[in-house]
Amino acid sequence: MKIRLNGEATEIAAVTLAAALDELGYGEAKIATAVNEDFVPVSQRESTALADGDRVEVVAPMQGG
Amino acid sequence: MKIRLNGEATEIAAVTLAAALDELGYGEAKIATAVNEDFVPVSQRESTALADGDRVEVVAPMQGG
Amino acid sequence: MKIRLNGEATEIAAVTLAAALDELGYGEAKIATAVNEDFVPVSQRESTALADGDRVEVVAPMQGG
Amino acid sequence: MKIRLNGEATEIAAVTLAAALDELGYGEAKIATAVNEDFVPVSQRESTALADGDRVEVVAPMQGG
Amino acid sequence: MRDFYGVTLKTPLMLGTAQYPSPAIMGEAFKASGAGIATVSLRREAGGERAGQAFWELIASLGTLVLPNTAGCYTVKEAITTAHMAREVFDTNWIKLEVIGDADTLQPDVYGLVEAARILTEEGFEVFPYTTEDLIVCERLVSAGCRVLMPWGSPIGSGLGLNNEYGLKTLRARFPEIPLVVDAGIGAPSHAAKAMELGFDAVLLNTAVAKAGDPVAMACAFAQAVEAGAAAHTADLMEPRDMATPSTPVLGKAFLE
Amino acid sequence: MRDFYGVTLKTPLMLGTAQYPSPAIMGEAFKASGAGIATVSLRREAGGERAGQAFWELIASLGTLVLPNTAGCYTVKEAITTAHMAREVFDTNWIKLEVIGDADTLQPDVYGLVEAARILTEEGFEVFPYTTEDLIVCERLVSAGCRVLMPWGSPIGSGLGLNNEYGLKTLRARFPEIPLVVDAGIGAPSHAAKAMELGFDAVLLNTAVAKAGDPVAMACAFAQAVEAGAAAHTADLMEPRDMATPSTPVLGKAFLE
Amino acid sequence: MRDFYGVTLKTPLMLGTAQYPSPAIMGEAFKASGAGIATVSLRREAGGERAGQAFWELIASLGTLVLPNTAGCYTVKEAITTAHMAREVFDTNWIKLEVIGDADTLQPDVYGLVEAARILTEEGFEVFPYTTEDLIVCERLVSAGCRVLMPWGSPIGSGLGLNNEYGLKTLRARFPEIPLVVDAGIGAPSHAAKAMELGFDAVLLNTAVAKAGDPVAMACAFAQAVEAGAAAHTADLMEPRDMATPSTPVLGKAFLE
Amino acid sequence: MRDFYGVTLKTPLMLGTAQYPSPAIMGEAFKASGAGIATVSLRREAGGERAGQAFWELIASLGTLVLPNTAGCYTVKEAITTAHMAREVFDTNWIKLEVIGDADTLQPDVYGLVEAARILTEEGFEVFPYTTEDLIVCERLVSAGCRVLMPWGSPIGSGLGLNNEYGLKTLRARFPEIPLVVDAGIGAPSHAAKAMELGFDAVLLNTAVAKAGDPVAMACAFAQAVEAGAAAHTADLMEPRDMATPSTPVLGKAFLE
Repeated sequence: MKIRLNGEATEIAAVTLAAALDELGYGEAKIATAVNEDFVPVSQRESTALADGDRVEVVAPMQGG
Repeated sequence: MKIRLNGEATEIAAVTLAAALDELGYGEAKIATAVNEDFVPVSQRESTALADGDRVEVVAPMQGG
Repeated sequence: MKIRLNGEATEIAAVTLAAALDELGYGEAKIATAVNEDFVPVSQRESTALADGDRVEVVAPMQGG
Repeated sequence: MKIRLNGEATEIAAVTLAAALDELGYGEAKIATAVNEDFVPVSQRESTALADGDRVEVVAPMQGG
Repeated sequence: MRDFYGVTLKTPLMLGTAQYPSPAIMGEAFKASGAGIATVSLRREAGGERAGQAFWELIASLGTLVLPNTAGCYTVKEAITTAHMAREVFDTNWIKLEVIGDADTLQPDVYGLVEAARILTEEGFEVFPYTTEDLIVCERLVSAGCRVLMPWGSPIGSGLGLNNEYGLKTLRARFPEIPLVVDAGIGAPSHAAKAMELGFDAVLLNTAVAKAGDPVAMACAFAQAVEAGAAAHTADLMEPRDMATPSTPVLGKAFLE
Repeated sequence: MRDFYGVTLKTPLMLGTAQYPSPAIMGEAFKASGAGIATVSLRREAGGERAGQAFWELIASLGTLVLPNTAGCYTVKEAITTAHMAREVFDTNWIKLEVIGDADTLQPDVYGLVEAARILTEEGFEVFPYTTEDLIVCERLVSAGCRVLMPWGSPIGSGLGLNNEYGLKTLRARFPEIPLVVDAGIGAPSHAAKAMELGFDAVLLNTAVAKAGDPVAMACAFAQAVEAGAAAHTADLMEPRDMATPSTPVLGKAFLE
Repeated sequence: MRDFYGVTLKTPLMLGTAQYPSPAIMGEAFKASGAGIATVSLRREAGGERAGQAFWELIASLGTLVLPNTAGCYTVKEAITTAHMAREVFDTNWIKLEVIGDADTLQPDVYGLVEAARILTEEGFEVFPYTTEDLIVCERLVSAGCRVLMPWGSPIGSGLGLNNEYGLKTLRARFPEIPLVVDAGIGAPSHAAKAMELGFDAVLLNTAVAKAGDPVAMACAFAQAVEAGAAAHTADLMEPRDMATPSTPVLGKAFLE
Repeated sequence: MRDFYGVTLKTPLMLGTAQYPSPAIMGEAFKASGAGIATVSLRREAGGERAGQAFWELIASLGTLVLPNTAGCYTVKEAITTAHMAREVFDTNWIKLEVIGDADTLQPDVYGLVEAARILTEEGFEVFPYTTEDLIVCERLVSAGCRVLMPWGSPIGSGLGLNNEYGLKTLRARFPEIPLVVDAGIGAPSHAAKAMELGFDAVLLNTAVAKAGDPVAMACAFAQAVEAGAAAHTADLMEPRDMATPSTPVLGKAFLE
């Protein structure tokens, strides 16, 4: 299905957030996730189903002031 | 009945705000009124009945910064 | 003879400051004069002889802060 | 004779600055001296004769900013 | 020139009416300074007292516009009820909205202020909000319908002048269309002139005039200072320079040594 | 009121005549501001040029007092000769004495200044010394016979205002009898008002007016500002307070919540 | 000494991690200055990118406490979601709460800030709010559960220092129990020392260090300055005096003229 | 690094020895702060008193360089005689030359100062002149042979800090080779840090340390502050900006609303 990953249209086969992250190559990366502007903790990635058009955000640590 | 006029316990015979103001000697004074913290315009003083314990505020122009 | 008038080498025939000023076209101009860095008042222009190489300054009113 | 020692009238028997300093109990103190407002170095205390009325200053180290 | 809810000020000076040695001196201060706006307030009055009546007649005689305030109100509710009473008594839609957040500094409660400004605007008032120099607060006030902003210079009655010039400059830059008034904290004509040089539209004063040795003369001094500052802003001030330059052209200087 | 060598100023504004867009604008600036003293200078003139003549007629038409300066003089000798030439040309004993110590900052050479002031005073001049705010220097100038002091606010033409307010305050406190003028560095009416609030007797300006977008309007702005500051000083300014106090008496406030 | 949610700081210096010439220089700046708290952020990462991983390992190697921010969030919703993501990634309840109100000045939106602070506190976060110096706003933040306040000195990245010293002093006086940090706007060690002399508990810096010619040396300079200011506050600074007094006792001075 | 008559300072801190609660505390202040130069003076001593002896032994034990002053001298003659007595007693050619012009402000008499500096230099002294920030005066002092300049920040003992920052900046720009020390008026570490940030080479303090609640801690605070300021000057401070810019790159911000 088609989701928006960090603002970019992206085609994925996976139907859960966890599977999508694997498919997209995040593997063990130190990341946090949100779907449709709501935070999804690690513990809920498995149980979070993705639907066509979902907005998925994946963020990682960066410099900050 | 007993009302609180500008914070002071006051005994009045009048049952409307307009009558109370006459009874209390405000006559033609340049004043504005509130009952129980709500503004009561001139036009409604006649029709505003007072009840025992009502809090009546009567204010007039003063210096201000 | 050769004098320096306001810093410029100048040839004059006159032998007094007063005559020199006439010769140089100052006429009735509103000016003040110095010769060799000393002030020469109007009253002494006639009696002030010029010598070859003298430094003559002629100044007039100007804007100032 | 009578001198002024640091502004105070003082009677001394000594006739040189060096002797006066001994007589006055300065001994080995870490001091500098002036007579009649002129500095007198250690080397000249012996040879500095005092006269009646001389103004002798004796100073020592103190706190300063 | 920016107008105050359709009104063009005669002078950039707004003057308070409190704390003068006497009503007569207050009246003189207004007449002498030509201040075009007088701020006033309300207080409890007893039957037969008529103090308000006397004060009102004095104000009416000044021929100025009247700007009632909600001084001393700590809640939205108090401020709104006070505004309604003021509108009736003073017969004007103008209200200098004060929602005080602290009894010592008398500074605005920017939360209650915005809420009260919105409600009063909806009820047809023309709100002059006494605010801080906070840009975001001022944007909220404008969104709430305010067409005038009155940031403080420093705490009321402190006379400290402009505590945060940078903040005031930012407001001027960000609200080119909105009339801006420095309200509170001004202690000297030089403060008032500075505010106007920054491009402000007016200054509101009280303590610095009323508590001066000679309030009438001080009111005039402030009147001149605000006009001086306003004129200077229009006439385009020179840029300060870190390098000194001569006022007198050196060209043609006589050589005399 | 303190007098300047027997002369009482009409206004506390002294204005320079240099750097204006045109002679006409300069004339307007004087007329509009009512400045009572015009500073002028001297420069070399060629035979038949008559530029000085024209300038002089313009100045004469202003009806102000004329204060010639010794701008650009770096030595006592130059300054004295220039003063003598100025006295003859401008027919006045007044001289604004400048002995410059540095070509960049154009600041006074306080050594040459005091020596020249002494000599000129002995020769019958009435000296207006352009000085720093140094108390000791000013005492020397007074001992040398100066009855006016003109400390700088900041470097000539910088527009930085009053760089050392503390020093200026000290001068006012220490010379209660001597007229004090802030000369140089003032860039805005608020600076000028501040100087007068400190108790100064006048302000001398040039660049801030001549280089303004609208010199005539700016001259008026400064005229108002100095009068405002002077009036405020006389009327006794309030003391700034670190604690805020209400402008509106809280007594009798209605209870509405 | 006031603690930050139970943590006592090793030093009063908090340092940002952005804008350094290189990660290595950033690491050096932390090691050399001994800054005890590092602020960090979050950004989008593509699959396989692992940039965040690398940055994280660098931060972990510093041995400092980590304070994640919500930089760039303009709404309560964004800030809260960002806070949750930060808590998971950085494994801390601490959050430097930024709810930005303006893209130019990057100043706090004090409305969204208080709301977000309340929600996050209820959700178990320990909030470090980036706020203005507004006393009323700070009271709301404390009521919302904040036990640390981080008022700005001046706009982020401006280096202007403490634009409203009076406001900062007021906060210190009114919140004796709450740790106060000047966050944003500090440009020089003298600014940081001043903040600490006012009784603040720490200073948070980034641009002034990262953009210095030598960030490592500058970080050390700030570390010394904040300790100097803190020590001076504790050691009780002398009161400035308007009258000069001799450092050297005049008693017993020799008479030599 | 600029040297002081061939001597390179261990630290940019010079400390006075007057006004401490006790000699022991003074000693501690020096040891703790590492101040490398101690200023001292002379006073009349009676026979058998030996107070000077005791003080001298204390100073000797500090292991600092000693800089005798001519405090309290109002004439060239007094200053010179005092300098000679100091050279003999303290066995050094260094002299902190004070020629005081006013008993209240204790400011330098710049006339006597230059004359005394010239004479003492000819007599082999290495002069540290206590001066104002006047550029021309400082040029005269350098011409007189001074290779160190010590302008005041503000009047001795006032703690007002740097009254004329512009003047001090000018000195730094104009004397790139000459060691510059701010002497007098510094009241807080932030003042000292600022002086060093301007590029000064050292700071001389006394009252701010001796009269602090805890002189030893305050001495350390100043020691840190001057090093912080010096390091910051070397590390190249950021330029203040009138426009705010984000510390956190906005690139890649998650979209969460």
